[in-house]
This record gives sequence, C-alpha cells and structure tokens, in this order.
Amino acid sequence: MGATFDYWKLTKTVLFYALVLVIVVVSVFPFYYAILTSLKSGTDLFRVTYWPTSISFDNFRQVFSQGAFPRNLLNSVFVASVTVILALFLAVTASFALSRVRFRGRGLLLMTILAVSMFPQIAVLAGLFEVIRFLGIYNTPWALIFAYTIFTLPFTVWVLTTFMRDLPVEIEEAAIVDGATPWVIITQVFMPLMWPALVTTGLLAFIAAWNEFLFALTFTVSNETRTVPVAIALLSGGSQYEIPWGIIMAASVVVTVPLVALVLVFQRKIVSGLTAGGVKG
Amino acid sequence: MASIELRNIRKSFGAVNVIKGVDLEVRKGEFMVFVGPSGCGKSTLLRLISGLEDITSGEMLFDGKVVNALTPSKRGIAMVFQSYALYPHMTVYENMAFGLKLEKGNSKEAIRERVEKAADMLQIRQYLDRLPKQLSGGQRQRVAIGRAITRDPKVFLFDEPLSNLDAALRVATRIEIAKLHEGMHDVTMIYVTHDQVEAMTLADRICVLRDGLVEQVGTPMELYEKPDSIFVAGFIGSPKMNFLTGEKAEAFKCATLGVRGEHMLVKPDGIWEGEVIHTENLGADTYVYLEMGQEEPIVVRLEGAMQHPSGSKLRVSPMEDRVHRFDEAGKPIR
Amino acid sequence: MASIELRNIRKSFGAVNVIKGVDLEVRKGEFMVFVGPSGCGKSTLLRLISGLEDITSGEMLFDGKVVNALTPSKRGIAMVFQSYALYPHMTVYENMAFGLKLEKGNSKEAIRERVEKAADMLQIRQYLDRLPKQLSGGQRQRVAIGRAITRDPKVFLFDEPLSNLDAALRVATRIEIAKLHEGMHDVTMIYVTHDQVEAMTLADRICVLRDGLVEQVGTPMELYEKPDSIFVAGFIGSPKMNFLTGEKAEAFKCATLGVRGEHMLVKPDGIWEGEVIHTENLGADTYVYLEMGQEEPIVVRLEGAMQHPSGSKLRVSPMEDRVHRFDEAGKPIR
Amino acid sequence: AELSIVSGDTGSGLAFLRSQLDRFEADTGHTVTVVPMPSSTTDQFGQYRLWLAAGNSDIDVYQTDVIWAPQLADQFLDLSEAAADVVGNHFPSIIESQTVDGKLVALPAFTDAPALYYRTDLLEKHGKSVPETWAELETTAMEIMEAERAEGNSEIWGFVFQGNAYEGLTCDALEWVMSNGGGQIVEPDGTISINNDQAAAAIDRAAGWVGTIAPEGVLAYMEEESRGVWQLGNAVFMRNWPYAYALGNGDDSAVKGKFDVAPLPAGDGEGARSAATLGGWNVAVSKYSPDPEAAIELAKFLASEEVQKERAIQQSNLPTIPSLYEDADVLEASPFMENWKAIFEQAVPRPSAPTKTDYNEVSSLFWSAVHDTLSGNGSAAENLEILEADLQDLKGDAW
Amino acid sequence: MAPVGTAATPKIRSELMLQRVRAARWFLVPMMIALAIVAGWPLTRSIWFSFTDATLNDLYGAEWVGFGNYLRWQVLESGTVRYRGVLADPDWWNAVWNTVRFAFWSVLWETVLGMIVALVLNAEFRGRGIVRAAILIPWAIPTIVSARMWGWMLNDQFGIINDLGMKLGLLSAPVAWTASADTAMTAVLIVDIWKTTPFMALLILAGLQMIPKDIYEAADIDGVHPVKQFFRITLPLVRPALMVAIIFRVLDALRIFDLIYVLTPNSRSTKTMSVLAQENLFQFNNFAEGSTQSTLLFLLIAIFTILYIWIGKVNFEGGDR
Ligand SMILES: Nc1ncnc2c1ncn2[C@@H]1O[C@H](COP(=O)(O)OP(=O)(O)OP(=O)(O)O)[C@@H](O)[C@H]1O
Ligand SMILES: Nc1ncnc2c1ncn2[C@@H]1O[C@H](COP(=O)(O)OP(=O)(O)OP(=O)(O)O)[C@@H](O)[C@H]1O
Ligand SMILES: [Mg+2]
Ligand SMILES: [Mg+2]
Repeated sequence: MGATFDYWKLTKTVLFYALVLVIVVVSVFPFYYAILTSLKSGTDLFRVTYWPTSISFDNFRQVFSQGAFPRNLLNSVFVASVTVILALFLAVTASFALSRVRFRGRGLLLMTILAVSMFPQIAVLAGLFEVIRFLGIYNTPWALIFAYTIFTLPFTVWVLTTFMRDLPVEIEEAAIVDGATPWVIITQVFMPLMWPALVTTGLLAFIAAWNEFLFALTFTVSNETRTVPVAIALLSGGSQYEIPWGIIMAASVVVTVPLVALVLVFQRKIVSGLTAGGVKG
Repeated sequence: MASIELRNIRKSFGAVNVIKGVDLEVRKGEFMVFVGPSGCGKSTLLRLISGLEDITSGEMLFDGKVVNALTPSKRGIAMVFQSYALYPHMTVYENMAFGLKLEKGNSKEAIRERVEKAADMLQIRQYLDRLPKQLSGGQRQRVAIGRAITRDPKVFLFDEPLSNLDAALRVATRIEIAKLHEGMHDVTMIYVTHDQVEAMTLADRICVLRDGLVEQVGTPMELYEKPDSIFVAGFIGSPKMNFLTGEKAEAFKCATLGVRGEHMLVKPDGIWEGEVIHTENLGADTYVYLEMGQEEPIVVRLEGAMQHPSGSKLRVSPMEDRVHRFDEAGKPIR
Repeated sequence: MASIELRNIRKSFGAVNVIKGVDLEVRKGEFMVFVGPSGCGKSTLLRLISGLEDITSGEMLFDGKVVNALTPSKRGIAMVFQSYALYPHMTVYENMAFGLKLEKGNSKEAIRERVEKAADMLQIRQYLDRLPKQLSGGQRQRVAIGRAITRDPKVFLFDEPLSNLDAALRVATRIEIAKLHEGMHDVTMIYVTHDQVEAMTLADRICVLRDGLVEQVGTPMELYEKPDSIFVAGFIGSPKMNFLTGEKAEAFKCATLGVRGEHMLVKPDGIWEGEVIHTENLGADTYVYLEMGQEEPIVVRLEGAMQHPSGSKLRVSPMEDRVHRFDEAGKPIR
Repeated sequence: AELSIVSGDTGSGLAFLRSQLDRFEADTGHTVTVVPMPSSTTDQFGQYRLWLAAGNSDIDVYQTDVIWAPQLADQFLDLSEAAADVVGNHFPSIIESQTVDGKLVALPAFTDAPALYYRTDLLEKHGKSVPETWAELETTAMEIMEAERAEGNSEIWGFVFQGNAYEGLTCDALEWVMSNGGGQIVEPDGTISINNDQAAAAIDRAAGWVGTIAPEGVLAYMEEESRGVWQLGNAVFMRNWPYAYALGNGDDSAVKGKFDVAPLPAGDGEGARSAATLGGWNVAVSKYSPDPEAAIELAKFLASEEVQKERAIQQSNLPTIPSLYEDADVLEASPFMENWKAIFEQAVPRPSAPTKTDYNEVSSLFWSAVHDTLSGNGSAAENLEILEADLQDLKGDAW
Repeated sequence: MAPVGTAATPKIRSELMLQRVRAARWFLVPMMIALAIVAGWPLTRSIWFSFTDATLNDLYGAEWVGFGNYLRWQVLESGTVRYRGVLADPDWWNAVWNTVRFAFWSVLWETVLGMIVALVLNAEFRGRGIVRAAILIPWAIPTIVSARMWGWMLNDQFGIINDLGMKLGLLSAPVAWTASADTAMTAVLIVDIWKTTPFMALLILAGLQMIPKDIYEAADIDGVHPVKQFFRITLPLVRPALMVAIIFRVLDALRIFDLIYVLTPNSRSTKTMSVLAQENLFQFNNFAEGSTQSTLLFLLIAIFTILYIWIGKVNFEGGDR
C-alpha cells in the first residue's frame, strides 16, 4: 500500500511502545517483586534478587492455612461488590438529579456531599463506631458496607455528575418524547452511554473498598467477618517482631489477582465514541 | 386528534428573546408547515409545542385544554429532531422500537411488525442491526423519521426531516408522509422545512415565521399569490421574487414592485432592458440574471436550456396581472 | 492548486464494502459535485480524499503524488462535515479562527478580519460569541462552512453544506461559494449535495455515484441531456424523469422510454392518455401526476398554477426530440 | 459464660493460646473466643482504646503490652484482690509496672528483655572478648568491621539496633541512659530526671555510632530490619529481643551457630550498670465485661504458673515467675533462657506507671529527642533540655 | 439538607419540570439519607469534641471548653503572654506545611503522569487491555501492603531500589530513603505517586473516552498539530473530569494517613496533619486536641476546595435542559 517506507512513523511506533513498556514496568515491577518475595523464605528474604532463585509455594499454602483467609476473601468480595453496587445505584440516580435537573441550591448540595470527604477518616472513626453499634450492625459485613459509603458515595456522585453533564441534551429529549420516565432515561439511555465513567468509578470504588483497612479493623472483631486487608495484617510470623514477608507478599498476590481479572473483564467497557452518531452539531 | 392553539406564546433563553408572541391555530388533522429564515425560531416553536421547552409566557392549548404544563408524552406527540437525536448505543431497530416498548401493551411481534413496516417504507430495512454511527447522514435521518412514525401519536412534529435525503428519496418520503397524513385524518402534523417544494406540496397551510413572530399564515397558493408583505413574497417561491424600486416601481404606482422570475417574459418589445450577467442552466429551466440598475440582479426564468451569453442585452416585461405592488411599509397594495 | 486522482479506490468497514473501486480525476481548480442516493458512499469518498479515513486499497494522488499515507493536515484541505463537528467548547468566533490561529504568521487583526468577513457573508456576525449549542441547526451549519472558508486551502471538501439553510440563504451562500471558486482559480472543490439546483448551477462536472461506484461523470448538461444510464437519467433532474415500458416504449423502439416532466406537452391530440391522480401546485409550476398503466404515475410539469381535478383525463405527448431511449440493459440508445 | 479475648499475638502464639484456652474451657465450662489483632502494637493500642472508650462489651479480656495497662487503667478492673494469692509469685518489678495508684490493672503473662547478640566466630577470629561496656563495644565493633572490610566483606557493619523514631527507640535509648546512670526518664515517683549529663553523654555516644559502626539506615530500623542485616551475617553486634535467637539459628540463617547473646553493655558514669528494657505481655479484664468473674478467672489462668511454664517450653517466652527459670523442663526446652535470667535481672521498666495516661506522649517526646540527636539535629544536651521542658508542660501539676 | 423540591422559579413550572424535580427529589433523598447517617453524626461529633476536653478514657464526661483547644492564652506574672492550643503548636504548623507540600507535589506529578498514561491507554494498540490491567496494579495492592513493600524495597541494606540504583550507576552509596529527613518526603512522594497515578489515569481515560471523535477529525482538517490538539481540544474537554479527579486526589492527599503511618510514622519531616491527629486521638491522651486538629484539617480542605472551585471555575451548571 504505502509506496514509501516511512521511517518517522516507525520511530514513532517504536517510541510509543517504549513508553508503554516503561509504564508497564514501573507499574508492575513492585508487584513482580512481591511475587518474587512470595516465593522466597527465611533469610533469602533479605537478599536482593531479580529472578526467582528457588520456587516454593509454602507461603501460599500458609496463607490459606492461617486464619480464615478464603473466608476473608469472600467477605471482601461481598463487601466491595455490595458497596459498589449500592454506591453506583445511589450515585447514578443522584447524579441525574444533580446534573440534569435545575433546582436551587444544587451547587451547595454538591459541596455538602463533597464536604463529607473532607474529614480525616480517623476522626470519624469514633462517631461512626457509635452509629454502627447503635444500628446493631457491628461486626457484620453491613457495618463495612455502611461505613464505606462515606468515601465511595461522594466520589461516585461527583464523577458521575460530571460525566452525565456532558451527555447530549438532544438524546435525553428524544427519550422524553418517546415517553421515557427519568428512571428509564437513566437506566436505558444514559447508563449505556456512560460505560467508561461507570466502569471507572466502579473499579476505583471497588478497589478502595477492597483495600480499606482502618474501618475493617475497627468494625469487625472476628475472623469470620474480617476482610482481606485485615487478614493480611493478621498474618504473622513466628514471634512478635518477626514480619512474615513471604506470607504477606503471597497474600497480596492472592488478593491482587482477582482485581486484575476484574479490570481485565471490565476495561472492555471503557471504549470511546459511545455517543458517536447520535446527534449532529 | 388534536387541534393546537398558541396564544401569545413567548420564549426567551436568558436575555435572548427567541419567540416574541406567537398566536397560531393549527386545526385538527391539518398539515401545517413552518417556514422562515434560519434562526427565526421554527425549531424552538416546535419544541414549545412538544413540551420539551418551557413556555416563558402565553398559553398553549391542545383540543382547547391548556397544556402548558403537560409532559411531552402526555401530549401524545412524536417528533423528528433536526439533529436526529438517535440513541447512539441502540441499533436502528432498537431506536425505532424504544418508544413502543415503553408503551404498555405492545406485544413483541406487534412492535417488530410496525418497525419493519416503517423501515421498509424508508428503505432502511437492511440497516436494522446497525448502530447510528455506522450509517450515512441520510440513513440516520430516515431512522429518526422512522422512530417517529412507528409510534401512533396525535401530533407529528417534523423538524427538517428530509434535508439530507437525495431527490428521489425525498420525493418518495414526502409522498409517504403525505399518504400518512391522508391515511390518518385525525393526526395533526407540523412540519419545518426549507424546501419550497415540500412546503408547497405538503402543506394545508404554511406559517411563515420571521424573527420570532408569525408573518403570515395561509394556504400555499395564498402565500404565493397574495403575500401579505414583501418578506413573505420574497420568501415564498424559488427563485426569489425580484423586487424593483425607483422609477420602475413608480411606473406601477408603488414603492416596491415584485415580479417573480417565472412571470417575466422575454420580448423584443419588453419594457425593461437588462444586461445578462450570469446564466444558470438547470436542464428544465434556465435562470438568467439581468443587471438593471437595481440592488440585486433581476432573475428571469426561462424554460429549457437556453444560452444567453453574458454581456448580451435582453428586453423583458412582467406579466401585468402577476406583479405584486408594495407600499413603503412593505405592505401589499391590492 | 491541486489535481486529485483516485485510482481504483476501495473502502470497507469490516465486511461492508462501501466504496468498490472508484477511478476519478478531479482537475486542478475544478468544481466537482458528487451526487448519488443516500448511503451510496459520497461522504465516505470525501473522507477518503481528506485522509480522515484509511484507504482499503487503491491509490490516491494529489498533483501526481501518492498521498495515501499523508495526514489530512498535510494535504492542504478544508472540509465541511455533514455532521458539522464543531468544537463544542469554543465560541463561534473561536471555532472559525482556530485553524487560522495555528497557522503561523497570521496577525490577530488579520484573523479577525477574515473571520468577520466570512461571518458577514454567512450572516452569523451576531452569533460570534455564542457556543454551538446555543445555535439553531442552520446557524451551526453556517459556522461549519465559515470554519472551512476562513482558511486558505488548496482543496475544499463540502459535505451537504447547505442542507439546513432556508431557500434565500441557500441561494446566497451558493452564490458566495461560486464566487469563492471563481476568485481562486487554483482551488479545487468537491461538493456533495442532494439539491439538483446546487448541483446543476455550481458544478463544472458532476460525478454520479451509485452504491460505491461511479456511474457517470460529466458536465451538468451532459448528464441532463445525455445520461449514460437509466439510473443517471432518473437521478438528474427534478421532478424525476418518467420511465415508460411496454407498448408505449416499443412504439419508440426501445425497452424503456424516458421523458422528463417538462418535456411532456398537454395536447388534445396527445398520443397518451392518463387519468389525473394528484396535482402539486408549486406556484410557478404545477406537477400533474397521471395514471397511465405504468409502474409509477407519470409526472407532467405545467407552467403556472393550473387546476386539473383528480380523476379527469388528460392527453399528453412527449417532445419527440427530447425523449431518452434505453435498451434492456438500461443503456441509452442513441 | 462466653468470653472473648483479643490478642495481637502471632501465629504460633495464637495456636498456643488456643490450646491453653481449650484446657481452660474443659476445666471451667466457659467458652472463649479469640479475636486476633494485627501484630502492630500501635494499631492494637488505638483499637483497644476506641473499644474501651465506647464501652465495648464484646471483649472481656485484653492482652496488653507492659506499657498499656497504666494508660488504660480506668477501663480495666482492679485485680489486686482477685489475684492477691498469686501476686507474690511474680517478679515484683513487673507487678509494680502494672500497678497504678495501688490498683493492679493487669496480670503478667510473660516478659521480655533484649540482649546483645554477638558473633562468636568474628570475635574469636579477631581475638576479642564480649564487650561489657559501650565503649568496648564501640572499639571492638570498629576494629572487627574495619578488618572485615579490608578483607573484602564490604557489607559488614559493627552494630545494629533500632534507631527508627518509634517505641523501640525509647527502649534502646532507655537502656543507654539507664546503663550510663542517667536515670529512667521519669522516675517512679514522677520526677522528670532525663535532663542530666550522664543521659546526654549516653545519647551523644549513640549518635556517634550512626554512620560509623552502624549504617545510616539504622535511623529507620525497627526490629526486623536489624535482624535482616544481622541474619545476612552483615553485623558484628545487634541489640534485639529474644525472638531473634531462634530465627538466627534457623537452617537458612547465615549466622547459624555463629552467635551468642550477652547482657547489654554498661555505661561508664556513676551508677552505671547493664540495663535491659522490660517488655512483655499481660492480661487485663475489661470493666465492661458482662461477666467479670469468669473474665478474671480467665486472666488468672493465663497468668498462672502452669500456663507460663507451658509457654516457656512451647513458645520460648520468658516467664514472669522466677522459679520457672530453674525449672528443668523449661531449661531443657529453651536452654538459652539461662542467658536471659542474668539479662532479666538488669531489666528496667519504661516509665509507664508513673506517667499513666500520658506515657505514649512522653515516650514519643523522648524518642523524638533521641532521634533528633541521632540524626544530628542538635546535641543531646540541647535536645534533652527541650525535652525536659516539654515533659514538664505535659506533666503540669501531676501526672 | 438542601431543599430540593421547594426551589421553584416564579413562573409556573411545567409538569415535565415538576416530574423531573420530583424524580430528582426521589433520587437525591436516599443518597442524602445515607450520607447523613453515615457522616452526619460522626462529623458533628468530631467537631463537638474539638470544643470540649474529651479524652478517650472519658468520652462521655467531656466538658465544653470553647475555643480553648484551638487557641488559649495565659498571662504570666511577668506580663508575657503564653499562647497554647493547636494553633500555637509548632508541630501542628510543621504538619500543615508537610501536608501541603506533600499534596502539592504528589497531585502535580500524579496529574502529569496520569495524563500521559491516560493518553497512552487511549491510543489503540494491541494488548491494550492487558496494559490497562497492569497499570491498575499499584492502585489494587492494599496500601498497608504496598507501603510496607516499598519500605522494604527502599531499605538501605537489602532494598532493591538501592541495589538497582547502584547497579545502574545512579547512586554512589545506598541511601536510607525513609530514615533520613532529607529523603523521607521524597520516598513518601515516590510511593504515593506510584500508587495513585493509576487512579488519576483511569479517571482521565474515562474523560478522554467521552470526547466526541469527530471534532478531532475537524482538528486534523484544520491542520492542528497533535500537541496543540491536546492543549486546545483534549484538555478543555477533559477538564471537567480532570477537575473532579484532582479534587478527590487533593482531598485524599491532604488527608494522607496510612502510607506515611506505615512508611515513616514518626519522622518530623513527613508527619502530616492526619498522622498528627491520629496520634493525639488514639495514641496520646489528647482526644479533644486530635478532634481539633481534624476539624482544622477539615476547614483547611474546605477552604482549599472552595478556592479551587472558584479559581478553577468548576462548573456546577450545564447539562440540564
Ligand atoms: N462505520 C461504518 N460501518 C459500516 N458501514 C458504514 C459505516 N460508515 C458508513 N457506513 C455505510 O457506508 C455507506 C456509505 O456511507 P456514506 O456516509 O458515505 O453515505 P453518503 O453517500 O454520504 O450518504 P448520505 O447522502 O445519506 O449522507 C452507507 O450505506 C453506510 O451505512
Ligand atoms: N440555548 C440558547 N441560548 C441562546 N439562544 C438560543 C439558544 N437556542 C437557540 N437560540 C437562538 O434562538 C434562535 C432560534 O433558534 P431555532 O433553533 O428555533 O431556529 P430555527 O428557526 O430552527 O433555525 P434553523 O432553520 O437554522 O434550524 C436562533 O437565533 C438561535 O441562535
Ligand atoms: Mg431549526
Ligand atoms: Mg453523507
């Protein structure tokens, strides 16, 4: 096809892939190192190596034998999923109101929502603890789901509001003429057009909930209700001061893999041009 | 099923007054065409009728009932948007079926049937599985029309629905719309267009808008033959009516004399002489542009493909009984 | 400044072949108009020329040099998109000035002057500070045109640039575009339109596309008078040419006989008789639709506003020297 | 009754606890659940405080670090009466450290004290003896380090300890100060004694180690980092807790069989003696326990001699009951405990009892002052003077 | 909180408007209730505590002390005035400075790097899905783990970063990253930037994906250089998304806790407001002071946010019909 061989284009391609490589290496290297560490044991841990020298899955075996790690994994999955679903549900509807319906005090409301995210988490710990005990959900997954809305909800509401604002008005109007109620507009017209935003906020919130430690530690007191980060913190070596690096790394690898899988599944939805072809202007 | 009445309707966007007091009655089952210069407020008026836009002041009545506050779906309208406004994530089929699915009591088969019927009519049957972005401009426009006609509304609102279609398809679709209208005597249609042919052939009545106000409402022939103002006279008809002022108008005892290009006769003893400055050959007709000392060149429509070399002189006369005389204020002298 | 040559250009979107091998030469400084049914590939071809879309196979040459791989900006083109593609975050002024600002050596005043000139010409001067979403459809379209013409390209590509304008403005803009073209002899223009008048008046040559292939290329008069196929004959001219088959065609020794509405004469001794089924009154002309046992009704164009009540009979004859005869394959017999 | 106990203990420790609790359950008919906590003591402490502040009745018995009981005294039950019969069996200093205003807030479960780890092979190779004073340690470490480096062992350091700004540094520095006759920061009667020349001299000396016999990074070391360096064979001396003993003798350890422990060196001023900071864990009973009787029973059980003995045998934890150090079973299982008896005799408690609820802040101020000195921000004398003023502020009229 | 339905313009509202406003109310109420319960009580309580002498040992017996925890003074006999309270505490101001410094640099770098990563991910190339997943790994590893992992990697003796730096000739001697006051902040910044750039990148990416493609075509035709396209088209159009991402990042950065708590918990050069507050709340017996610090932090963030929204002209309007 191309009559001349385009060196500039080639250079650009090479540079681009080099950049991709750098980004990937920087992102993944510590994780790689964690995998490396998880395959080590004993004094080997203190030795710097770049390639696996000996491979032992002892640490992984340990992870699953200590405490109730599989159970904790399930807890995390449950808590994070429900948190995200709930947050997205509340946020999608709220952001429709905040981005598409004009009413007085909208800016103020947005600021109020944001204000919730301005308080240091440790400072709300005591009060939240009281509320949770009052509601009688202490030491249940619901305590965490409830507590996590404090940081997932403002975030999802703001992000989705921003994205929903940019959707073409004409499409909404067409739906109105077609007799769609706001609920139908949200679920059948807007949500499909906001996949990138939904998936992104969903993923980010999911991971935030998945990785949360402080609340999880405070609001659960049994191995059966605890989540993964707490479980990791509970992994311990033989004695008080000994940090069981190998096991911790193994556990981290174990908890990160599902997230990576999740990203791989959902990132397909982060595609561009969803609104293409709808309107002209 | 619906007669529509607008009473002193106004609409402003912030400080911009777009509709400045429109009174209009669209009769039940009537085919009303809105024409007017770009930006005069046609789409806005349509949107006001649809209920998508809030009325700033005035009253809107459907069948004698005030509907100022009624939602679009309760008004029983279907609308074709100027900018298509297709659902980008839905296939053509889904786009057209969406409204039907939302109405209760439509079986799947019934929906499919109706969609397919509309698709056939608009020649988009083979695109039913495509997304809007995979369609050409004209195809998108047809989907937008299809979406409106699959539904069964009391009022159709069309905003320049044929502007991106080719001539053949346009004629075909125009005829379909006319048929649609004939087939449903109750259905009121309001139709915005820039196309003279569409306006003249489809309309029961035409409403000429100008700058947010109604300039004249009447049947196509009324507007063509008895325009109420220079503006309407100039706006209806293609090519545009020629306006002559000064001496030439005075000879006809008026401030401005209007003569349509088709009402000019080339005669050796024509009363006016002009220099050919440009010829446009359309096959069936030729438009000859004459310089006659007027602000704009005077257009004369001649049948068939004629050759009048630029620079040659031509004598023409208006058909005496077809001239339009206007006073200083632009009002017709009859 | 640029001659454009397309050599066996093909384009497919996935499995859909849209352009199926187009050979075409657009001469330097020529005004080429693309016409064809909706969805035939006009916009796609334009986008291929612009470089926005990758060519699947074939060669594109600008001034004899292969530009297949050249980016749009390097091809020196300006384009008006069918979907406008305005920058939503920029005002009208910024939209129009954007390209100019980025070219080096344009002073602020020079830019302002050029933008304002274009804005005046397109009558959008008062909207310069608005955002696209605050404009009417026609105004947006004018901004899109304005954006193209403020720049100084070698090639202009227009995709149905006037479709949303009212008749008066359309004529005015059409004339401006024609002037633009006359003023710049080097500039090549490619123009997509569905409007017969635009095509006939603006084009140096018209390229009729059909289903991804070139059907015929020629001057407007060539296409009008000597169409190479039934398709072109039917596509060029409004109203559409009447096609008669069967006995009536055999009488003229052909498979299909084509007669334009304007080449039909109503005579008491006309050779064909038909029943009036519909009359369209356009003011200057009247189209009478006759049922004559053909697939479609036969259109006769009559001058002026005539009344022929539906159901009445009319006798007509074609002008013998203006008929078009086609063989079985749809090719003309000359 | 149904009891629950929180424990920040580690893997095998938890297993041990469980096994003991099983016995307890069998004996008494109570059921006990263990709520494990992360091993970070700061995390545990914050958690316990919050729970106690909110009157959480879900936890009956807490495992507490030696320094906590006084700070949480208000929310723990007084055990002096209940435990009157066994109090005498424990080291008095430990009982003292858990007694606030005459109230015994926790019973000791086991104790802990650091030692000086030294490399027998290197000392032998270079003909050195185990240092008994800090000065000796300094010179020995320096000489061996330089000699070893000259031989190409470029990674070797003389001495590693815990220099990060955290509770561990308070322990380390208390040893330096105390061993140098500089008092114990806040004396048992509440007087602030830290601003004295001997204390300053001790800390200044330690500051001199950083970058010479100890790596710069020691300023960020906690126990594990020191052990890391040590266990790779890269240090001649290390100050650490007993846990490093067993690990250092692990199969993959570079120092396996090549090291031993000794009491920490002494200083050289008046009243100088070897000093080891007292660590260890205790059990306390929550005031909010719905069934305090049973909870106290559990606490007593965990502090009892038989559990401590088992613990010493199975967990190598140091008992708080002197007689156990002579127990044959214990010594058979953990012969190194011999060594620790001497060390333990030198143990000093941190001033948690006199400073009560303010201990953590006192400790934080102290380690900051020391860390500043170690990092070269001001001399010890300057920093201690400011520290004294700060402590005085904190104390106000009384602790 | 804010009245939703009661806000009516003087003219009659159409039913469409009413329907939307009604829907809006139903949509907002659950969210507001959720937030009020989850945040209302704890927040009010924290603020209330800041005006009392509460300690964790005696939360419920706290007494009102007014602004004393913020600032109080005492006139000594000599006549000199002694100021006490958080606002007079140099440690507090040091923490403020650390926090602000940290927030500024981390967010700046995260924005720039996040943008670059997002632009790369926005391009079409083979294996894009894998790369996107890989990118997110730093964000996916629990902070408590990644902080410790980095602590380990940054260790002067057995840390791989020093080893790598030495091998590549970037470092002449191992650096005790987290130990030395000069590098502690850098170390924290490196880890934070590494960890949260994915957050930024993903949000920006979502913003990029929502930009209509056809205007890039117009820009190509206009001959706009890709770099200019970025600044003149991409940037203005992702601005809303970017602004929100930045807001949340700044909020998080100003409240940074766990990373520093694990990495350099007690270093004066990295101690931030949250760390200080945590210390006072849970480690020291200064619950009231900790609440005061939290409240001040809240105020500071609020002021910042308002400034940011005002200066950045963050738009609350638009999008509605
Ligand atoms: N992305 C795509 N995927 C598949 N088919 C496409 C895509 N884009 C365009 N097409 C098809 O290609 C054909 C040509 O489209 P194009 O836009 O060039 O038509 P056009 O001649 O400009 O029509 P119109 O006059 O309606 O604008 C159409 O049938 C259209 O459906
Ligand atoms: N949101 C808005 N803010 C300000 N002015 C607006 C807004 N929307 C439309 N207008 C203006 O209102 C006028 C009428 O617009 P409208 O869309 O009704 O015109 P139109 O008659 O449909 O024109 P066209 O034939 O070009 O589509 C135009 O001048 C337009 O610029
Ligand atoms: Mg319009
Ligand atoms: Mg097209």
